[in-house]
Amino acid sequence: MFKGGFMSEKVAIVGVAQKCGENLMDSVRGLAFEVTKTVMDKVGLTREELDTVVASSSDYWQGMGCSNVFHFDAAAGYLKDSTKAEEDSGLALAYGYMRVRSGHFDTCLVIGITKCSEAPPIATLTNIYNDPFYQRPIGLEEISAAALQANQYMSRYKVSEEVGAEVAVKNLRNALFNPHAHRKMRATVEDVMHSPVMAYPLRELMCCPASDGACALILASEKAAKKFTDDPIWIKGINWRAEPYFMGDRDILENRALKMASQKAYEMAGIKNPLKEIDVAEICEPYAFQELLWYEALGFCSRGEGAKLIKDGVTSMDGELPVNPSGGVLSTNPFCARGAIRAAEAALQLWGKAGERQVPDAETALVHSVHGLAGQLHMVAILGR
Amino acid sequence: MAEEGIKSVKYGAIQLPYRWSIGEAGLKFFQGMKNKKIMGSKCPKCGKVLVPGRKFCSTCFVDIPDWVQVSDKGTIESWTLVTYPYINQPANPPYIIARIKLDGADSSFHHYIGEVDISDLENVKKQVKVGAKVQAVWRDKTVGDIMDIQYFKLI
Amino acid sequence: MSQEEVKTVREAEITLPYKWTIGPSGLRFFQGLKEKKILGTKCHKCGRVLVPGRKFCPRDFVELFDWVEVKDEGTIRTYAFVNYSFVGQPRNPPYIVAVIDLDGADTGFNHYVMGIDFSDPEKVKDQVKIGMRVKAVWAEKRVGAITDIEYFKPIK
Amino acid sequence: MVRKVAVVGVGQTVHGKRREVSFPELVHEAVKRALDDANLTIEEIEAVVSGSMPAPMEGVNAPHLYWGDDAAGAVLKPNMRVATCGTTGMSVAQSGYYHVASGMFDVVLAVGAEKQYEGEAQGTMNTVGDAHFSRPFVPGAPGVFAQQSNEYLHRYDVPEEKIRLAAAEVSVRNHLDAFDNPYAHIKIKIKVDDVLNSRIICYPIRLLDVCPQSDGACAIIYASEERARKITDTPAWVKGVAYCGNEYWSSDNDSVENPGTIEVARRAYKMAGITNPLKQLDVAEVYNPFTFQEMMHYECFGFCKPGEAYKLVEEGIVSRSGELPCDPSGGVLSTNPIGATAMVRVVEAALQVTGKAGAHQIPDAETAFSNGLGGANHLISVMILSRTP
Repeated sequence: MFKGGFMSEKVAIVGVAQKCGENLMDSVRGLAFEVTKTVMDKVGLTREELDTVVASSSDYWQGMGCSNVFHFDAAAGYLKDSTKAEEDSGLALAYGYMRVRSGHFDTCLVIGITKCSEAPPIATLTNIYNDPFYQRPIGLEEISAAALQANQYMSRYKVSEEVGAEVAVKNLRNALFNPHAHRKMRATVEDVMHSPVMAYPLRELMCCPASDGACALILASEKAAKKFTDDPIWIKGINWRAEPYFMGDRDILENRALKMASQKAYEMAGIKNPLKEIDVAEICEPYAFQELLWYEALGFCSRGEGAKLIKDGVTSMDGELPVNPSGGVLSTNPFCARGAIRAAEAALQLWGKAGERQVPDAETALVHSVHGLAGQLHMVAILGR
Repeated sequence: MAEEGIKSVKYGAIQLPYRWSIGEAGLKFFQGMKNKKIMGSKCPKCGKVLVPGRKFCSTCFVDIPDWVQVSDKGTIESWTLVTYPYINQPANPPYIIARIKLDGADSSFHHYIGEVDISDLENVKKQVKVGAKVQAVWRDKTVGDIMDIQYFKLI
Repeated sequence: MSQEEVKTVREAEITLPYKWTIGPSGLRFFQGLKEKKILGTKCHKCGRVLVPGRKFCPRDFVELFDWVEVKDEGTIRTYAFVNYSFVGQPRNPPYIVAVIDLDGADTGFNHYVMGIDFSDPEKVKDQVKIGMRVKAVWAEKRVGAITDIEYFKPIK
Repeated sequence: MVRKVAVVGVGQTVHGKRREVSFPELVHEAVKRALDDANLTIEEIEAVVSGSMPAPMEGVNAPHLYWGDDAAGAVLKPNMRVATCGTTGMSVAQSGYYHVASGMFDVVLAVGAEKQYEGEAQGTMNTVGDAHFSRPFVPGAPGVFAQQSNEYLHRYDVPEEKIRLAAAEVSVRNHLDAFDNPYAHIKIKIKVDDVLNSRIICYPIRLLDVCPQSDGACAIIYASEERARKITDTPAWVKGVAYCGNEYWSSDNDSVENPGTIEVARRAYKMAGITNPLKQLDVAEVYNPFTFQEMMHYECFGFCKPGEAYKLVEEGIVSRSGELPCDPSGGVLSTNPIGATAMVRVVEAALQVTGKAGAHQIPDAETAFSNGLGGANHLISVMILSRTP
């Protein structure tokens, strides 16, 4: 509620909680309560002290119209200014950030939630991302669109299929050290290459699973943050951008929206050389080759050189810029929750509380989330201590 | 208190009918399709020919009055062989979807590739290549629909 | 080239299957229905008995453990006489949906009220009154679903 | 202090059956009008927010990817979808406000749209209830709001007939006022008896108590104080913003003296410095999908005491010539493109305080109230605009 406060240039993450799995036993409502209660108890925030809630879920993924009605009071929203940013909790983070920054609210709960186990397949629900006339009948959906993107990438930059497999190997192995991860394994490039072809060149292990999960974050203004923690994680930069709708209108290898979003976020955070200045990145890579494309658009390397980063181990756990120590979306994909999970994982890294997946001495982290065919709407945030 | 006999999940469906308007640009484009022409619109600002043709340029945000016909031949920019099934799939797998740069267009067009032996991936890779030329195969009886083109074939 | 040649409106029906998880508290409630019991949960903070029984109190934001049985009788708080149809309607109109204050519960319970003469829509309101007492009519064969109560009927 | 934000441009389409345009084309129409109104180009828009009714209404998942990017001018810009049922238009409007209030952006576009003739509104509303407990008992919006209306009719020591008559007057007034609004959908001259004798849709709601289904889109451009003063001589300043949710189990709450509805107005008034709404507000665009809702809103919003809304109607206080004219646009009762509907309330409020409401202008309106309502009475929202900052 309106506190008559002052704009707060600085907004912090003061607490995170998540719960993910293949098939969680509780309802969306029960799950929302569980992660919300957990994060509030961890932070020591009562419902009375909470000012606003931004939830991210989706009517189609949940099988309910106005999906947030079902879970907003489970996310502590009763008689609160409780709103929604649909489809990607990365955008809920962005909206929550703006709400706190405006000075209207001191504390904000951001929650992302989806139980893919309850919903039709990802391809079914992303085929209807399309207009009914032009792209839908042609069978474009998230997987086939990512496959077209991957094949064009392979062709233009003379990259082999195995490079995509290496991304999967890295992330699925990282997931072994993340207790929240859904799909985890010590796989080899050969294992990935022997998994069934889904949409050439993408094979099963290069495509995200369908997971259940929820993730909650508590944001606080500079003034309020001090009440809850000595160690706030600051949102130093944030931006989000959309590509045009028609896939044919875009250069799906350039990903200008992501490039622009990251440049703006870097500018806010004062980052000039992302590869050097960022210590750890949690990015949203539902399809293996997208991780390479995102490296390039995020400015970790030049165009066409994403493959080199993965081959040289630059983005491995012991590399210069570890990407997705959590295992990323290739290991865990509760659709609308994945943006918030990236932010939670990045915050844990900066707190030094990431357990076995900890990157030593991480001071600055990058958070990325995306949804839409071939990466249509990207969000980038820079977190720091 | 035993919980046998109670299903822990409820199976159900959302089943709803729709009546979508194709709109002014859609009408022009699909009239073209009915006459076996692929129509694009040329943005007066950026000069790009966008296919399918539309009422406004989404980047420049200006109305597009000029419509131009583009070729039904083009070049494959990328392709994929889809092998997995899913609910409400518009075609039966396996099938090939391609990203095609039609001659005369500045945007890419997506459609199926047909007349290829798709029983074996390696075989497909030999036949379908990025850079290959393709041409639309039209239905005999066109109605003004995206599927008036059955698929594109390699030429 | 006339416009009529091309369909300007495209029609389709989309059917999407879901499997919604009931969750532990829902399971417990439906187990109750199977045994002809309506179960609520009592909040140890505000003291309200919430029906259907549930995992948490949204106001006090505490987890609830205290399950209590409420009566299958109550008072009509309000109702609507549904006399129109729509796609996806759960039952054929006409019918009545009501909010019922069950004896022993602090929240309203949503269900049908039937056993009313619907032949003249204008006379329905003379038969069903706010404040009227109603009782659950249980299904013979119960499976642990909200429809284990077929409807509520007016009682003296 | 918090940052001052103003509405500097508004646009809406003619609402009604808009078969001739596709969804993106309809949206584009409203956005162009807003840009023209503010005399801005799309390059000057820094970010976009869009929303519509629950996506199952459209048959398109995540429709911001489809029409929210291209048609709303969000290509390569920040864009997000905020969709909260009937409050969508207001949630989008408020999100646009917070975009600017945050200091991150100076000029932001908010867009709400719906093509109700393309989908099934009540079939979609039914899915707002969960499948286990509620869905069998959610008979679309009329069913939900009929229960609320029925409770209202019997709550106070006022003869049912008096309230029923006043509700009929509300219908007559809104449908008549719509004639003076060039964008309105249903414009009909009816008498009180016509309402009272119309078919029972969902007792106590009759056919003429119910809003129509419309196709339509609506857009608002917000600007920071500095930019607003350069863009227009007539900014409409955002003075009060509030949003409130009740519990999911709607029967846990009093649906008549509804805690969320009362609280949301209280907060908006507090921010706007309003202590006596009837005196200090010059016009109100209340969200009135059903006649009784308009009256319950008067009470929860403090225009009168509980149970006395019928007096406001009887005495003409809420008529165009009255002390607090309500819905001079014809309201939701005449025009209802759901995802845009609540935003149309804000737009109408902006038109009134800037003196641009044309034939339905309330003379010298300085401060205007607008609100939205969504879900099964789950979500309520308010925005107050003023001619002075």
